[in-house]
Amino acid sequence: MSQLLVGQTLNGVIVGTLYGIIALGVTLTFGITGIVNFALGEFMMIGAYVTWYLFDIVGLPYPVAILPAVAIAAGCGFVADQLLFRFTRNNLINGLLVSIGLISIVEAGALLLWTTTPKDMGYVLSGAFRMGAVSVPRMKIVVFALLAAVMFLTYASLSRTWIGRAAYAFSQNPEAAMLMGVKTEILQSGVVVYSTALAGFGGALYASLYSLEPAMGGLYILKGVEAAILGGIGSLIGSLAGGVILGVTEAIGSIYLPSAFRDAYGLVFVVAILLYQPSGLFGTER
Amino acid sequence: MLLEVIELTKRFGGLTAVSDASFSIASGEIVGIFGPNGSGKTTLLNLITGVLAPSAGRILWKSAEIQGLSPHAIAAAGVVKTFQNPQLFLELSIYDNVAIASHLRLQRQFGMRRLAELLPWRDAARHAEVVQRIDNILALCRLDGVRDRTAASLSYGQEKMLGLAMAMMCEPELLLLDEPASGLGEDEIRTLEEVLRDLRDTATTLCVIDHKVDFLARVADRAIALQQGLLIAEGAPAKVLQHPRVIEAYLGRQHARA
Amino acid sequence: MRRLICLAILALLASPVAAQNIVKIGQIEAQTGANAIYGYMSSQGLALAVDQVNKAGGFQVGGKTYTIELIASDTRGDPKEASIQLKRLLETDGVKFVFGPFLSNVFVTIEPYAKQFNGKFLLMGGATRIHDFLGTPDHDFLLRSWNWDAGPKGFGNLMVDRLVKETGAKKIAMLFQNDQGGKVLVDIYTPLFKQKGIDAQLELFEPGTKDFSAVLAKLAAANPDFLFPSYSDAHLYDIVRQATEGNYFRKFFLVRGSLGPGLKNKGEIDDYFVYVPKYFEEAEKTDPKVAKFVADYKTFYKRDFPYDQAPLCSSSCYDHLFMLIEAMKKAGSVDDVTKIRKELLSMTYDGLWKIRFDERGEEIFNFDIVRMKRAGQISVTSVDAQ
Amino acid sequence: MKVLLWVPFFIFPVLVQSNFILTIFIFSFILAIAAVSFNLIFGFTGQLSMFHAAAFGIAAYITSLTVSIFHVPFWAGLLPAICFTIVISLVIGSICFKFKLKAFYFAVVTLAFSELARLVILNWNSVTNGTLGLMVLEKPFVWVPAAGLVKIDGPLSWYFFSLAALILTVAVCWLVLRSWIGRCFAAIRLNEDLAQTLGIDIFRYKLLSFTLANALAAIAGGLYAFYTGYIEPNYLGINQSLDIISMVLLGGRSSIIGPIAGAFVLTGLPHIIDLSGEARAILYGLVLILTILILPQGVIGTLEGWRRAA
Repeated sequence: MSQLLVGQTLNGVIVGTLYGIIALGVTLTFGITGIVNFALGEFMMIGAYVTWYLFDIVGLPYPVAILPAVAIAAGCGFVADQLLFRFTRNNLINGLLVSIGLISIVEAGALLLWTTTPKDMGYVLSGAFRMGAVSVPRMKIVVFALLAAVMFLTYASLSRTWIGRAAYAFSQNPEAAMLMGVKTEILQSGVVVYSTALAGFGGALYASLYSLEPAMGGLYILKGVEAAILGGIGSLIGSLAGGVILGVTEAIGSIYLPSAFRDAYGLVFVVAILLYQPSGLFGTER
Repeated sequence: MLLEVIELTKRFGGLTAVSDASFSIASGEIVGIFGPNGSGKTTLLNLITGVLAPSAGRILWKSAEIQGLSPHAIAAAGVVKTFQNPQLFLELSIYDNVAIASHLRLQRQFGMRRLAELLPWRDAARHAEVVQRIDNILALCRLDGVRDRTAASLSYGQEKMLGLAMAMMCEPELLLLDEPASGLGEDEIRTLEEVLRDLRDTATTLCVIDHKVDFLARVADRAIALQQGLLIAEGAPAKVLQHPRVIEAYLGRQHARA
Repeated sequence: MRRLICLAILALLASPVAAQNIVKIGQIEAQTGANAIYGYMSSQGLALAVDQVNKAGGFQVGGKTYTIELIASDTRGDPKEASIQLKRLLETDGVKFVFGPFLSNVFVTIEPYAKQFNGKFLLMGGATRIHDFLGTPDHDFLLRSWNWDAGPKGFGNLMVDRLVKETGAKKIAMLFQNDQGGKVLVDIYTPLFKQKGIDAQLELFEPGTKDFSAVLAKLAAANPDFLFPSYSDAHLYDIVRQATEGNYFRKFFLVRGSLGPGLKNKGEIDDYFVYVPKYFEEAEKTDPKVAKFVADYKTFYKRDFPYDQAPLCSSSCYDHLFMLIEAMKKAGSVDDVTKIRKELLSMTYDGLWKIRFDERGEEIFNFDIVRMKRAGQISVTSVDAQ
Repeated sequence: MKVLLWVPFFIFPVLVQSNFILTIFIFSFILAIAAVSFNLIFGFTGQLSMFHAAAFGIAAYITSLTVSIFHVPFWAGLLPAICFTIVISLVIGSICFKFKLKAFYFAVVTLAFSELARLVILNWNSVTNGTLGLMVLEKPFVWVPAAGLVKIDGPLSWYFFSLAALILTVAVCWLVLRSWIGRCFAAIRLNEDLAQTLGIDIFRYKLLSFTLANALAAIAGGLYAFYTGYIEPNYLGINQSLDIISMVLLGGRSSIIGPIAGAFVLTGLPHIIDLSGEARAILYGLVLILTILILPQGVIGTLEGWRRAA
């Protein structure tokens, strides 16, 4: 039983980082543009399908296939930002509803292109590491490493570079930041696009683990948002931590309790945290 | 004593905004609290009206403790404040702003009988005397001209007057005014003084916070001087203004210039 | 509001009056939404068939040539939509033949209304719950276009039988998505396993779940002989991969799934025991009709032929149209539904499938059981259900 | 004046005998009840509640189950449903508002609670038959002055029954919103801090708004279950919530009757103009986005705006 526990905790951590990358996008977008971009899941879906297409149909090697996937996701992100999100800055409810509209459009587009039939990408790397009864699929470890790296880089660049400090300053106090000469429009668009790129990257990795269907984005964004709230919206480390906690909660929860309620375990946790500390685990009082 | 503030202290992290301030306000008087910016005046009001919770000390309203009560409860008890930069219901008309403020009055007057308003054949806007009162207040505050414009369209001075009008509509026993004169033009200040006089005539106790000394000197019966949240002098305005620590702390520069 | 009313009235007037030699075929299937797989595929098969009939210049009945007008509506699996659409089909458009639904929730919602039109139209649906209404009074309009796992004649019984005989399985782990299809399978197979003395443990998961390792590990802890996972490839690919990669299971027992996931992980699989209505990968090589169908599908939809659940619904729905036309010819009428029904029940149609209906209107067709052993050696047993 | 707006609805069924069109209207009426009531908490109090579909669905289940288990008339089933909805709304509302959850956080927590409710109903197989749902074959009876006890069955009776329920709902909302309660809702929507200093108990009035909205949604749920003749866990699903929100936005969140228009458009349009599933989803998305970006006050809201301006 203990080995089962260890194995699934590890697994939960890995799954959690995948939630975390979306959560990171959610947190960044919220911090800078004041809206929760529920359509992030769709950009993840785009990234995933593009990767699948380039890898399975075109036959590019996986690492090569990832880059255009991210680029395309980011491109769509840019278009969406210029056409839609530009007009919903700092209007949480409108932003929420616009992204819901966008979800319905993108998902329908995916249906037209790829149908409901699931696409399961050829295995990039199969098999698993085994230590006793504990076994972790190789690809999952790779995905974990890549995600962790990207999140760390994001964190580092946001805390070190000028743009990062500008973004932080802005999220703390827009007026002051603008006085300091932060170009609001560019900064906001930049962050929206970057978060969609992150989602696209998440999607590209997702495609190497799971089968794809047009609805995947809608199902995934909820987890991302839950994770972001758990960790505390506005906190970069929090989004990773939140994702991991969510992943582990679900894994452990569905071992000791009926897995039919798996999605509930995360939610209960989120509610508990919100009531106990509204700013989330790592969030700053807002 | 209407209101007693006893060793009231408020700390924000390291900084102490109000450090055991003690004073009291008697019914019917106009008390002026003054001090330089950042001397904890606004914090003091927020503590009294329950917007902030004190770190230490007690607040007695009619000798009953009210610290820790929620703002609406304190307002219902009869302590209402205005905002330094006016808070309004921007989308609504001037009239509706004040109408919303009639909430407490109706609550006191009718209590649960307000449910009768829900009856279809009863006209909701039937409280003739309330409507009358609203119009009086608007007239008094020189807002009757713009009765039906939206609050968003007002000038800063008018906004402040509307804020005051709404506070008046609550018919408080103690009205706390946060820098009512700041940003007002000369004649607007004169209007303000008229309004304050009217209020005192309707037996409303006033506590005016301001750094405009001359204004306070004109309206206040009694003055309290704060510095860094510390109460440094109390008494008749003229006396307090002469108080050495006040001069040193607050009027020093002006004297030097004079 | 008035504008809306006008719109509605306009729509009412605009709706076409039954034209002379057009046969209207209605379809109510979920083409989008969470439970759309079956509905989506069957609507594709039907659309393809209709296109072919009309391209061929229609069909002859009683000296007249008829073409087909297909009115396909998307229920999204929402009972509300379906009940509106069926009313429109039957009352406004005067449709006499309705294909679908595959979803039980949709069917039970429209059933009370539909039975008022008993004898005025035919409904050819795949929903499991249709089975309960077949042969009951005022349900002559029902035909169940998909045979069912339960009951002595059902293939469920037969599958479990073979499982026990061929593998001697004693203990089985069931893992289903918590949706209609999953619930149906649970209700059917739990008692079946009990009869056969197989001890079955059950776990459900929310549709949309992608990572199963936790629940798989949990199930594997009691080390059962077989895993009986889901029914839809949307989950099968993930479950089979994770089960084998994590070394939780190497033996699988499936109904309504496809061979795809098994083949993809064949290196890691000892036994993959699956009910496949028709083993298309093979049939395409041996049976010219199937080959033609696959080719036509590819050209019509300009996309590759999906070898998962697609064949099951698209091809059977494709057949049903031609079978219906045949029945019309035999009956010498395109609107006498009682006659046409009698013909349908008495005939055996030999298309992509060998189809016949039993006296209650339950469809019976032959199916294959495919068994893949270690290293992907595949053995196919064709079962003649006729 | 506004009353005249309803007249066409009473003449309409006489003009149109089509069962198909009437069905669209009946569903629109029932969903409009849910939308109008949702607008109390969303449009007028400014709190985005995601619990609305849950209240709708829970009531649908309780009503149907009570009726089918205890063999009591529809009304005896609807009453406990409404009561339970009120209780659960008070509990959830108290939790959310005591902890001062605002905007997004309120939405998320209410969403969490509604998901929990859905999962319970989904997995409580012995009672709810899980995802396969239950058929509801009983019909409500209504006492009508001239005709006595009338069985609500068939399109016409359902048409007037649901229309009556809708008018009742609108009347309740109108009476509440024109009273001091409506002023308190507006105060909370526009400026909570100010509302408090003016002596408005925002906790109490938020709770009132949330509970009242859900209670009215419960009525919609009961009607919906009995008209559709079927209940399933999807009634509590997030998509149901989103549909209701879209109806409100489309019609106008600043108007009482606006959501009715929204309900009609979203229920009727897909059947009036034929579209493939995908095309409809795209259209739905576009409509939603364009309303928010171009008509933030919604169709009716904008019209009313013009009337006021004129």
